[in-house]
This record gives sequence, C-alpha cells and structure tokens, in this order.
Amino acid sequence: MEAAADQVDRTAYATWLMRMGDNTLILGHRLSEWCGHSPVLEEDIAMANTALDLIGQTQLWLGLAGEVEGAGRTADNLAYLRDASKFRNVLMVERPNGDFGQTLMRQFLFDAWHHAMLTELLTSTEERVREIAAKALKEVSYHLERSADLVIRLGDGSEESHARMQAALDDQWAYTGELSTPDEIDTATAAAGIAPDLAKVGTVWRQTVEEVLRAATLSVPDSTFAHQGGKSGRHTEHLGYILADMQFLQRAYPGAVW
Amino acid sequence: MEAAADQVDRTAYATWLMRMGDNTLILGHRLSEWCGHSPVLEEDIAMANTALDLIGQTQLWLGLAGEVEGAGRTADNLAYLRDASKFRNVLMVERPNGDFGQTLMRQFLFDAWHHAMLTELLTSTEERVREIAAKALKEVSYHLERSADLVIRLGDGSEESHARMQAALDDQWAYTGELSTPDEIDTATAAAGIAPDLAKVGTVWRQTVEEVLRAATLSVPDSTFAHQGGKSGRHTEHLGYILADMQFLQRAYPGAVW
Amino acid sequence: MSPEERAFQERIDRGEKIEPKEWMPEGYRKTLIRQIGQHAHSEIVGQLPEGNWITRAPTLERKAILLAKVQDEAGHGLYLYCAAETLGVSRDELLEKLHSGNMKYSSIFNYPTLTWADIGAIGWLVDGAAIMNQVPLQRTSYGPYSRAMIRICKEESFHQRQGYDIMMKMAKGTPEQKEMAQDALNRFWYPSLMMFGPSDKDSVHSAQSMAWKIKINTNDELRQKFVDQTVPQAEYLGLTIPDENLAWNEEKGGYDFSEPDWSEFYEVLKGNGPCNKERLGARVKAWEDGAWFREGLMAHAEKQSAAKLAAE
Amino acid sequence: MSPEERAFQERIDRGEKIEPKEWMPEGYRKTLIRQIGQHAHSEIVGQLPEGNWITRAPTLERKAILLAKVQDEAGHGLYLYCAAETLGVSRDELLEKLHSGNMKYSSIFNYPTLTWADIGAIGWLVDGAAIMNQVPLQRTSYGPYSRAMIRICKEESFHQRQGYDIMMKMAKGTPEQKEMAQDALNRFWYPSLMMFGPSDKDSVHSAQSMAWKIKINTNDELRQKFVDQTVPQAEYLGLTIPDENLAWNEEKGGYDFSEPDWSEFYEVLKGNGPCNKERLGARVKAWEDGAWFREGLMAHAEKQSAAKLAAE
Repeated sequence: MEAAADQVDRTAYATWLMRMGDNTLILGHRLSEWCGHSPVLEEDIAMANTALDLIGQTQLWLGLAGEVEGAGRTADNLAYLRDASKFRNVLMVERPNGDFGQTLMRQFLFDAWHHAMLTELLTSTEERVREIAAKALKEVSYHLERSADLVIRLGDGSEESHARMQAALDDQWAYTGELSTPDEIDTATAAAGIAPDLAKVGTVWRQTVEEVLRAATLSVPDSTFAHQGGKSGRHTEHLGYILADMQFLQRAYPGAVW
Repeated sequence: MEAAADQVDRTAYATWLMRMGDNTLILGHRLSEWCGHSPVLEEDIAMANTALDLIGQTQLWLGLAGEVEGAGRTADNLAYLRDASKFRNVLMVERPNGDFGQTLMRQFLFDAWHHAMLTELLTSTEERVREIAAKALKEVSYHLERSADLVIRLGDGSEESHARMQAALDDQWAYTGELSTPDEIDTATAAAGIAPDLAKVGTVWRQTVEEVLRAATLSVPDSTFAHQGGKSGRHTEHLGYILADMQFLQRAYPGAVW
Repeated sequence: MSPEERAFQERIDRGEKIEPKEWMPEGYRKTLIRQIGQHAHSEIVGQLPEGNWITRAPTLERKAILLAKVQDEAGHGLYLYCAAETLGVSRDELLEKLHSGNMKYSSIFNYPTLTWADIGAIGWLVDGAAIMNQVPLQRTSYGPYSRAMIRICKEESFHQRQGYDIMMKMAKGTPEQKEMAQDALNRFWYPSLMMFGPSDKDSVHSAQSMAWKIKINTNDELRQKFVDQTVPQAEYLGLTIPDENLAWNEEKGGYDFSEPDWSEFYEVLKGNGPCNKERLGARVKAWEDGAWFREGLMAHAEKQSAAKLAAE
Repeated sequence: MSPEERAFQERIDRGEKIEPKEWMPEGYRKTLIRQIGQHAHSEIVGQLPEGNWITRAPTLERKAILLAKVQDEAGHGLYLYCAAETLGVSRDELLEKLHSGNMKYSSIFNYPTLTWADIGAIGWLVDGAAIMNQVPLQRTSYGPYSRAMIRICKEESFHQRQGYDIMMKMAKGTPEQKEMAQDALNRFWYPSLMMFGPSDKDSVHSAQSMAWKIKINTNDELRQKFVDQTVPQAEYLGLTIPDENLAWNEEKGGYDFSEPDWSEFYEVLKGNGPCNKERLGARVKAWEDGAWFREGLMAHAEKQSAAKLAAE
C-alpha cells in the first residue's frame, strides 16, 4: 500500500509539474507569434523576452516532470510528443492572441496568478520546486510589473484604448477561474506540501487584479462563470493547431538531432 | 541506355503527375478553409463542392503518380508523408485565401488554366491520363463556369466589389505565369506526348482570361513578372503551415488506420 | 377555437398536409418559423465543428467524405430556409435573428471537436439523435417542412453510418485511437442526450405543438429510443457509455439511464458553452465580411435588369 | 570645399569621431540617416523570416536561442533608430518612409525561410555577411553610429556561431537534414553575396562615403573577404557551394567565384522578390493595427502630465 500511495503521489506530482510547464510553454508560444508584428519596437522586444523567459521555465518544469514521472521522458519529449489531450495547461493560455490589448490583458491576468503561485512555491516541501520557483519568480516579477503597468496606462488612456482593454477583460474573464479552482491534483500536491493551497493563490490574485484594474479605471466583470478543462486535458479547439505547428519537425523527422 | 532513358521518363512523368495532384490537393485544402465562413450559404456549398472535386482528382493523380514512380507509395503516402520541398504545386494555390474576392479570383485564374490543360490531356498518349482528365474535365467545366460568372458579376457589380476584384487580380497576377511556363519536366512529358505543349495551354488560358476580365470590366495587369518555384519544390512560407495541419495525424500516429 | 381553427385542426387530424398559401393560425405559423429556423441555423452552425477537422482529416478519402457531409449540411440549411420562407419570413430576417442572439441553434454545436474521433462521434451520436428527432417529422403537418425532412433524413442516415464507421476504425485501432474514441464518447454522450430537450414535464408548448403535428413524439420518448438504439452500438464498438446507472430494464423494455446535467444545458443555452462565442462570432464575421460580396451581386443584378428594361 | 567642410574632413582624416551636436555637412547627415535608417529597418524586418520558425523550432533549446536572437535584432533596431535620432530624424519619420516604400531594408529579407536549415543559413551566411559589413563600421566617423556598431557586432558574431551550429547539426544529421542544409545553402548563397551591393564600378556615392568614413571598404573587397571566409566553413560542413566556377586563386590569395545574378537583385529591389509584399505588408499592418496602442499610451502620458501640472 505504501508503494501504491507513493505511486499516486508521484503521478499527481508529475501532472502538477506538467501543468506548470505546459502553461509556460503554450503561453510562450502564443507570445512568440507577435514577433515582428507588435505595435511598437519596444513591445517586439518585450514579447520576445517574455516568451524566452517562459520557454526557459518550461525546460525546467517539464524537465523535472519527466524525472518525477520516471518513464525516461525529457522536457523535449513532453513538449514535442504529446498530443493535445495530454497537455495540462489552462485554457486561457492557448486561446488566440486577439488584438494586442487582449494579449496584454491575458498576460496581466496570468502574470498576477503566476507571481502569486511562484511566491507560494518558494516554501514548497520540494527543494527542486523551490529552486525553479525562485529563478522563475525573478523573471515573472518583471513580467507582472510590465503588464500591470501597461494595463493601467491603456485602461486609463484614450477612449479607444479604454474600450479595448475593457472588452479584453470581459473576454478573458471566464477563463481566469480555472487558474485558482483546485481539483484532485491540486489537493493532493497541496496535501503533500509540494504546491500551495490554490484558494490562497486565488485570493492574492484577486487582490492584485482588483487593485490594478481600479487604477486602470476598468470594471471587474460580475460574472463568476469559469470555463474549465485544460488542467485535465479537455482543451479548446485551438491547442491542436498550436501543436501541429510546434511539433511538426519532431513528428516528421523522428529521432533526428537538431 | 534504353532502360536509363525509360527511367528518366518515368521520373519526369511521376513528377508531372505530382504537379497535377499537388495543385488539386493544396487548392482543395485552401478552399475547404472557407467551410462555414463564406459570405452566403450557396458559397459554403460551392466551396465545399469544389474542394471535394479537387480532393477526388487528387486521389486519382497522386494514385497514378505513386504507381508510375514504382516505389510503392500510395496517394495518401504522397499527400501525407512528403515535406514541403517535395511538393510540386504552383505557388498560387498555396497562398492564403485573403478575402472572398481573392479566393474567387484565384479560383477563376486557376480554373481557366485547369480547364485548358485537361482539355489538352484528353489526347494524351497515356490512357490513364486521358481517363482522369475526362473525369476531371466534367467537374472543372462547372468550376470554370461558376468562377467566371462570379468574377464577371462582382467585377461589374458595385464600386466596392469592382475595386476588390481588381485588387485581387493585381495581387494574383504575378503568380499566374508559373502555370504556363514550361520547364524540363514539362518539355520531357510533352515530348513523350503525355502532356501538352504548355505554351499552347497558356494561349488558351490567356484568351479565356481576357474575355472574362473584359466582361467583368477589370483591367489585365501590365506586369509580366512571374514568381516561379513551386513546380520545382521551392515554395512560399505558407506551404509548411498547410502541411503541418494536413499531415498532423499521419505524422503523430504513424501506421494507424483511419 | 374559432370555426377556422377547428377546420384547420380537423384537417391536421385527418393527416392532411397544410400548404403555404392556405390559412393557418398565427401561432402555428410562428411556431413553425421558430422550429424550422432553428433547425436551419443548426445546419449552418453545424458546419463549424466538423469544418474544424477537414484540413486535418487523416486520409484523402476521409477528407472527401467529410467535405461531402459538410456540403450536405449546408444544403440542408438551404432546404430549411426555403421551407421557412414559404411561411413569409426571409432568410436574411432569420439570419439577422441568429446573429443578434434572438434565435438559437442546437446547443450541441457549442461543444468543441478535439480529436478526429469527435468527427466519428458527431456522425454517430449527434446525427443519430438528429435523425431520431427528424424521422417522425417527415410526417409533420406542414407540407414544405415534411418534404424537406424527407430529403434530409435520407442523407442524415448516410452520415450516421459514416460516423459509426470512423468510430469503428478508431475503436478497433491503436490504443491511442481507442482512447480517442472512448474520450469522444465520454464528451458527447450527455450533450447528445440533451439534444432532445428537457424532460416533457419541464417542456413548454409541447402539447399544442403535438396537436398541430409540428412535434410528433415527446422529448423523453425520443431520448429513450436513442439510448436503446445506441447502447448496443457502443457495446459492439467495445466502448463504455459514461453512465454508471445504465442498465437494461426488462419491464419497460428499454434502458434505464442517468439524466444529463441540465444545469450544464441551461448554462450552454445562456451562452456559457465551451464554444458559444466562437461559433456565433464566426457566423457573424462571415456575414459581415461578406457584405460587399452580396451587395456586389445585387448591384450587378440591378444593372442587368436596368439594361434589360432599357432594351425593351 | 568650404573652410568648414575642410576642417570637418580633416577631423575625419585624423580619426576623430563626429558627435551629434557638432557641425557636419548636410550630405554627410543625409547619407548617414539613409544608411543607419536602412540598417535599422533591416533589423526589424529581419525579425520576420526568422520569426517564421520560432513556433516550429525543433527543440525547446533551439526555440529559446532563436527567441533570444530575434530579441537581439529588435534591440539592434532600437540602438540604430536612436543613433539616427541624434541626426535629427525621429523614429516615426523613418518608419513612415519605410512603410511608404521610400526607404529600403536589406533585400535578403525578401527571401523566404522554408526549412529549419534556413535559420541556420541565415545565422551563418546572412549574419556572416552582415558582420563583414559591420566590423569595419565600428571605426566609422560618426560617434553614435560607431558605438552602436560595436554593441551590435558583439552580438552578431554570437548569432553567427549559433547559425553555424545549426548547420553543423543538419549537415551531420539524417540524409533529410543534410538535404535541407544543402538546399538552404543553395538558396541563400547568391542572395548573401548580393548583400554587399553591386560591384564597386556600378556603385554610386561610394567615393564620398569612403572619404567620410561612412563606408570603410568597397563592396567587392568585402564580398571577396566573405567568400574567402565562408568556403572553408562550407567544406568543413561537407556542403557544396552552388558555384561551378569557385576555385582557389593562388595569385590573388583568394577564391574566384561567380557573380550573383544582378538582374535578380534589381528585380527584388523593385519589389519582385518572393516575399517583398508580405514583409512590408506585415510591418505596415503591425503599425496600423497598433495605432490605438500608441495613442492610448500617449493619452495616458498627457493625463499624467496634466495632473502633475495641476498639482504643482
């Protein structure tokens, strides 16, 4: 029974790690689509830089996920050889970029959660998790600072920028609930002290979000409806297309070294 | 030496067949992207119907290409397991759809060529080619009738539809030259009587196009510049993305039966 | 009931068909417009989830079959809009109501197609449920609707067989394919059951529609029939219906099964399905982007008729 | 030459740097603006062909390296626009000229990236050629330009090594990978040679630019140097330079090689390259789609300064 319990924890732990890594992988992918197409050169740089940080974090999270899983899969194996239903990212990060305001709003809503999550992970019972979180938190603190600042400036900007940011917020809102809604994996990893109580992360998230949106003169939507599914592998129709591109070379030339 | 010459012809013949089949495959793919997104229900039906015809023709051309090649590849193998540089379609068919006017203009310009080509192929020295051409010509006669009619009605329609159709024509023009510019494969297959003299096809094409464009009150562009490359495997950046989607399942699940 | 209404009802009771120019109660007309319009909208919105896999169909043959199917669906939309038009409402009016959210389409199309097996599941389950609804409607009292249904049913049963064939290939395929097939069944089972609508006891307007033979069977009857037909098919595929309570009930001669989660049904109706915004958004965008096209054709037609008039 | 001009030329001849606020001939200023501006535009347009493979990079590490590289290029664009601004032209003015077709960017970016090997070839050949152009420009007479070049060259040589490393992996990889590598070399070789511009005898303005140390070497000198450097690298990779006339010339101590097809060069300049319309179109679209963003930030800044003023 001891071994079985250990086995369950290990699966939950690996799944939880995949969630962390898949979030950063897929969001990094989306951000990288802006490369050369953003409204101003500074944003081209910032998008590439944020994507780069997220891909770097992906290598760490998925690398550890593969180790914990113990089936010999590397970070690249996990990124490039799983089909959509095996991905564990939240739906929010796979949705199309929309206009630049939608991308920024999503980034802010995710950064606020990511920052709260990583801060909690500094006291994880798992040393490896603490290490990754500490490294990632430095980067994500900057991401949050940047995206919050832009949300405020655009929300409290022109009439059009305000309207676009409010529309972006309204559009993203139903996809934020998934970030902080715990399921059995979250509960199991929290019980093991690996991950924090997600509700607590959600409270911090809400505080940051309300504060920034207030400064941005944007209204928090009333709706509490939350789309769910990504964390358990039930995605939107968009993820399949992302993976078809992302995985093409690994799928078409199996075993090649790049 | 006899065998070697035969071998060369066979390669040229197979390549020529792939050009026919890749044109229909990739254009069919592009048309199918309109499914459910076109300006009016009748066009949804027509787009799906044309795409269906083209995919059917693809099965015949690529099936024969595989036989002629003699390496045991089926039409599906050719469609799903070649990377972009092995595709032999003209650049025109792989370009993004643009607005519906661009799609229609491309369709007309291609249909006019396709119709002229298939008509010539009715007298190919190869029986199998004649058979496929005869079947396809029935379908393509209808495609041409339809696309020519729409080009005329939209060209000679509202100010906006006229402007859009002219812009579409100007945009597509540099991609039409490739259709009727012969290279060594065209020359070799023409010499063997398999395929017609491409210049002759080009003349018929030009006649049809000028007549329809005149009725459509559209001006034939002056430019004679023609992008080349697709027929020899040097494509645009778009084909890779088409194939990443198209081939995903075959690449991700090698050997599975569907 | 007025004498006219009584005569009308008697015609229906005798099994006569009502034809476009004949007298009919306003309620009959309105109910039919709503029902036929929603059905038409469902056909055209229904192109989207399947269209999502056309470019990724795994073989040329599967691609061709799927294209043909989606084309048929658009064709069904066309028949149905035509049937509705005989009741004095134009296709554009109906579309305007769809686009503004004042008319619905079948909620099933607010679920995503996530794997190729979903294309099988839609054919097998969704078309299966649709047929179950539509077969009796071939006997509906309104002539044009009845005739449209006869044409549609013929094609739909073909689609259902094709869907089942996809499921068969997947269920008998590699472990990954079987997993996809089971997953598709898991995701589409309850939404398919919802296609018959809420239980009769919660269903409004049912009695009047049945008297008018606009509705032939109750929702629960059809749902039961669907389950009874589908369970053995799933067994044959070696797939498991995601319902722990599923059991043969000898007494009623049918299966006992769990009700779908009706709160989900109402959420989706409210707009909170996984794809509501995308589906309607795609249709509205298609319509708006296509305005110049429709106007261009109109302008041409006007020029033509002006030229004709001038020549006369 | 006026006394001012003579004094200016003497400073340059002595190897002094010219700084922003100092006197300079109008021609010097204009030539520099054109040259630096085109270089800046090249950096930002240059994001596009490489950006085309970020989402499809074959490993996470390659993806990260490519992202870092593209980020660097945007950064180079920034340095260069800043350098140009010291000459009294704003970034927006320069961009307006790019978007309206009145300023060019390096024609090499009008070629498509068709396989992953192209990303290697761009690093190896295109960045290699760029470095060959840029290293001498570290000694250019205009201070801000010279300093920008020093920063840029450091990063570019890093990029070139990464590109060569990709080529190495491909050239030593599977037969398909080797084929991609050779194909990339075939496609990028002559366009890379064109990057140095037409032969000196056909090149206008060269003499004045060299006197001003805005240009340090002739086009042909640099092209020769590039070929001499690159041929052994290709040999080491086991790839074949697509030039039958390539041969070591003992006498000149360098390779003889075929001229690129200059008619192609002029076609591409005229707008008939494979990707001209898409590249410029993408930039214009980005700029237009982003107008609201830039205006929004401006509006915020104005509110802030108004509030600050009111508080004072």
